[in-house]
Amino acid sequence: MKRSVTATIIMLAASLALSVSMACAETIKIGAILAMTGPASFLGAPEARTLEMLAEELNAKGGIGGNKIELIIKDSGGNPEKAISFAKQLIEEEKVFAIIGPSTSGETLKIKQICEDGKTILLSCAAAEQIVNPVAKYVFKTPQKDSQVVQAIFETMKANKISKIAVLASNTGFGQAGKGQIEKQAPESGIQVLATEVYDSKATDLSAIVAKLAANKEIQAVINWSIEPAQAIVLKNARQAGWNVPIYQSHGFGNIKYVEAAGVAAEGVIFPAGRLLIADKLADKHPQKAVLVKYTKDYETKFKEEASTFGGHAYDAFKILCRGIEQAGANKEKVRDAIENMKGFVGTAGVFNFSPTDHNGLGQDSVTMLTVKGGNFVEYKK
Amino acid sequence: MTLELFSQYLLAGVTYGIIYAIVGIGFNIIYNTTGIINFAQGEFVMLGGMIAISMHQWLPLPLAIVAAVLLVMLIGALVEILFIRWLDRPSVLRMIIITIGISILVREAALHIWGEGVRSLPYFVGNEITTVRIMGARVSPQVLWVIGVCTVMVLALSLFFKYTLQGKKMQACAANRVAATLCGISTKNMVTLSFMLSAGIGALAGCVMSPITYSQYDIGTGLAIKGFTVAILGGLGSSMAAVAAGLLLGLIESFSVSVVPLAFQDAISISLLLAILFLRPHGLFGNKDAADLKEF
Amino acid sequence: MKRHLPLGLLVLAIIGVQLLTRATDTAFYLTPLTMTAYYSLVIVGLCLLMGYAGQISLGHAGFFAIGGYLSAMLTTKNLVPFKDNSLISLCDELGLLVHGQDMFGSAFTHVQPWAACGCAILVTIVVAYAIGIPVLKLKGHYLAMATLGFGIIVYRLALAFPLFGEADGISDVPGFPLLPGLSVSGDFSSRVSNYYLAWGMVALAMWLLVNLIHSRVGRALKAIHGAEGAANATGINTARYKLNTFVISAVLASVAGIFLTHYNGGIGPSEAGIMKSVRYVAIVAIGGMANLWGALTMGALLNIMSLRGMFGSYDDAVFGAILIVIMLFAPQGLLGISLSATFKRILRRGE
Amino acid sequence: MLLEIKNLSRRFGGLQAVSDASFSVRQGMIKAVIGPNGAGKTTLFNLISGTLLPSSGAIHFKGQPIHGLPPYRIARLGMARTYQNIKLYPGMTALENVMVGRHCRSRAGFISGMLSLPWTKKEENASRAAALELLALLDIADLAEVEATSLAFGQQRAVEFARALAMEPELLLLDEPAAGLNIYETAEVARLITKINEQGITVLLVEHDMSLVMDISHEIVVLSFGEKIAEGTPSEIQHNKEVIRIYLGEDDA
Repeated sequence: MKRSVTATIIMLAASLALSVSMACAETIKIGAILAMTGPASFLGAPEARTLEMLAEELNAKGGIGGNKIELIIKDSGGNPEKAISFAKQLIEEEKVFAIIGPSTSGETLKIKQICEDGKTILLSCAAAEQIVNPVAKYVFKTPQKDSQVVQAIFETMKANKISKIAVLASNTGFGQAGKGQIEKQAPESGIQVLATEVYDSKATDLSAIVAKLAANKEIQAVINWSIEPAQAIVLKNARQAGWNVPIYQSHGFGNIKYVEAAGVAAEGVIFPAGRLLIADKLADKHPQKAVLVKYTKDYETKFKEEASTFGGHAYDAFKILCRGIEQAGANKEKVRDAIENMKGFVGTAGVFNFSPTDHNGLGQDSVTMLTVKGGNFVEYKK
Repeated sequence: MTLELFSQYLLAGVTYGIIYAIVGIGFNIIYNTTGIINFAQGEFVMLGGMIAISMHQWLPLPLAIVAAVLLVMLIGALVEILFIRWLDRPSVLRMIIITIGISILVREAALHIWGEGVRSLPYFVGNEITTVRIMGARVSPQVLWVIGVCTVMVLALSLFFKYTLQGKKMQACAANRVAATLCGISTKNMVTLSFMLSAGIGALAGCVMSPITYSQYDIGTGLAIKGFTVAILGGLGSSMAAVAAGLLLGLIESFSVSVVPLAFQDAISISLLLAILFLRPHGLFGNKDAADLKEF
Repeated sequence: MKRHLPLGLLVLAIIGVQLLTRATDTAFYLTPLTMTAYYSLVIVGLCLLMGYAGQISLGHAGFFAIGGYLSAMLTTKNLVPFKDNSLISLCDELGLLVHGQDMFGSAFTHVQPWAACGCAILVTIVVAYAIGIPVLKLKGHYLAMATLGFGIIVYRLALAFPLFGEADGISDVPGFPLLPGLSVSGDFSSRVSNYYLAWGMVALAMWLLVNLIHSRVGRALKAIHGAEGAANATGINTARYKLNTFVISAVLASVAGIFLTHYNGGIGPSEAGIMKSVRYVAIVAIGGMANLWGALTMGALLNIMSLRGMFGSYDDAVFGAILIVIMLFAPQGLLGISLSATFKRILRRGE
Repeated sequence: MLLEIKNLSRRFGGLQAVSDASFSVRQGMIKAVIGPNGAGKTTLFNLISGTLLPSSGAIHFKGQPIHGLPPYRIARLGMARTYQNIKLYPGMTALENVMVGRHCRSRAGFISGMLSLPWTKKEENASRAAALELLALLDIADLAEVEATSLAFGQQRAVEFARALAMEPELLLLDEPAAGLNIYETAEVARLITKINEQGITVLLVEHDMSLVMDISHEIVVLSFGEKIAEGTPSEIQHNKEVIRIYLGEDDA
């Protein structure tokens, strides 16, 4: 009995202690909700590192218009309920200027409405189409849309006279969104999906499923849509099985680690991506060249690992926000308007042209087809 | 189904199966000497792969693997000494929670040491696309390495338990701890030894499978669950039965993809586990009367 | 009644915290506090099962997810394409459906939240009985593994079915209009009422459970925990008592899932994950197993710290470490030893 | 006949623990089961109380077959038991332990318990009063609020006794009630058993203490290696050659 009384007293005391309010600072607070740990950490971790690097760099230069940036990064571990809690915390308690992230589509969709209600700009680093369709006033996203990526793949396929394909997708939001887009666009593009298989994002061996697909001789090509390490296993198992159809990957393949993991099996894989991965191979006059080279070089020197397109999405989000603040000053509404009307912003994913109906701002030209040659990413040319 | 496809499934199943079996045997070794199910068993496999990869930066492959296995055995011993040894007849519930805690801690430590990325050892022979043909199926030579090394481990273990003094001592502990103590066997040291042994075989399995399945900080939990399924399926405590059960589970998993979507693969194997638990908790190959006499 | 004193303190604390946040203009604390309340509901239910009936469950997140997912699915699935189905039109006539418009302005029909909630609870009860009957015959590791297996199956099914949104989970779950003027939703405007609703439910659950453990049934449960064979020979239908307790705690978890999903406006597969189940067990263990108030206190503390991101990237590691330390050094729970001893010492000095 | 056992057998793997045993217990008597260690006495008790299922044979209680019934059903029919190695509920006071014995004589369920309905309180009070009365009968009323498993051995035995009596049984199975007790305590137990018996409760006991058995029982069954080798009054058993050879002879040696 006494024990339970103590317990209650402690509970009361603890809640009081928690209620002590924090002092507010004069700097511009930018929140970030990223899956730095957990199953989506391969997205969240480089994103978080990128943001830290950028904020440090910016503050060293004196901030934006004399205002320093305070970056508050919250690790959601990929849990939607945490993303929700953090979003509310950042908006109401920290009164952040804007939120960058979350890393995954599932989390973004759950806090979309919260940011809308809280009138706080959300710059998502997740891919799903529904984030910006229907358009929510305060919600933007920086990665290419799945529809554009799928379109790029289908165009390449048509050029290669491929019409019968199999789809392999991982069971995460990324994989499922891609699978949905493929199924939606296939009929319009005259592509026939003969088989669809979904594999676990933690799969360790997929030779059985690859064997099953390989047995179907009508399949001319495979789309392997995933953002997780398991996609490299598909490549290896397919090549080991002697299945030599062309393999198309999604933009989730945009991480050199996956090429390393798949080794020679990755050779010849075709996938659409932003130009970040071939930054140093771009022509000097390419508009993105300078931005891409600087980001990849900075990131690689600082963190001793190769930059990925995922970190690039956070880079774009941060830079777009900074540009907005530079243009409109530290006023949320004005910055939102500025972003919505921003044209010709050169980011890592492409050139952003936002509009009130397009909160992604990337055109079809932001996607380019890449392939793997000698363990490196190079532009794909027919 | 063509013969080629059949043998492809068969080999895939044997590969999964033998890995599950090794994890299952790891469970059994510890269970036999302590009556504890070590939920952190899968982490040993993860650590084996991860440490070998780090070691491979400085050491040639065989040495890196040896070093990794030895290190993981040391970690196994440490885990036992730090968390298990000094507990005085802990309840089953307490042990379950402690080993789950260890598993979480090891996993999180690995995340902060090695990061979130995937890594892998190079293929022992050839590269990612080298294949050999067996019964019409094409498999990576690494698959043969996995099957071979695991088979050798199983055989070596059974010889160890049958013919060496240490092995016999451990068997004595398994049969009757009090009697073993009375015969002058230090049961506590036997328990430490059992942790080292199961950590060692787990680590070795982690090394040979690394090129195929990759190593990542969070692969342990999934493997532990499969390994436990196998241990239960065969009947807790029996290593040979675990091998049979492991192969069975692996084959069921690989052949199941021909009928149901891959997304349900795990649900199927776990349902099988539940069915076994409900209908034959002493396992497919276990003896009911013997199981009834065990502690729970 | 002496045993209701902590309950009174709980109610005072609930009101006190709200008044305090109002006075200090920090109403935003109510959001994580509300979420914590629902998790606490799962935890006290699990505490009854683990601490009093002595049955471990490593699959309680599964029941939470059954409640949350079913309720979310039913209230977001557009039934317009099925409107000619006789079952659907029957439901419509019974007033179980809500007609409206979706984000794009097209017709949108979904199940009424009350009906969805009832359906989710019903399914939970059926599943809990179906799983509980065979599972509770098992003991020790087998029981742990079977419940863990159940949790994994729920998790896998949530991931496998497009109906449940696969890895994205379900978003845009509407509010749950409970009474006129009281709706379970995350709107900024209804925050205070939701806070009271959530903690009111916790207080109610605590009242029910405290009564239960002090009743004939509670005594029987403790007896089962202590010596199951002897309890059975004393005339206690141990199987039925364990099963009923299992179902009660499953329903509490499910109700928590339903309400939190409507409050959050969505649910994701991580709510069904193994780590969540382990976390619930951890909190019960830290609270001292057979200590409802301890579990509630530790649950509230740790959950709110976790939801506010206080552990950063070490969230899981913190829970793992706490589990080990508590189980190694204080298997009676944190509050079980040190605090009660301290408290007794203080009391003695006072006398 | 209150209890009838017919051709009862139980095997554990290769071991025949109880083999084709038949005997019966009349209402109102004290009957003892004796036999050397490993004779299957405790197994017999576990079979009667339903903890173990018989391999073959039948058990009838109050004319009703009870083999195959779960222990709690048998308990509700009016059979209570104690254990050789006392089984009290840890973490509960002596009073609470005895109150558990009132379980089958009360009826508050989950819902009424959760809602704490007024009638359940009345029932609780009645249970408490009955339990206290029993503790007083066994001279341990002052230990009511002490945690049962922390009591001295003899006191624990008394609590277990009280718990069994709280069930208001018609048949009381006592598994070595005098084990571990000294001469005085044993005499006390003997007096107590007789007293309980005089209140109309039939007693079946397993006991090693020959003087106790011979003093209080009306009839004795002798088991050896699971088989019944003799049955009769104490004086008959004392003069049975077979018993002396197998049992007493061994005991004297």
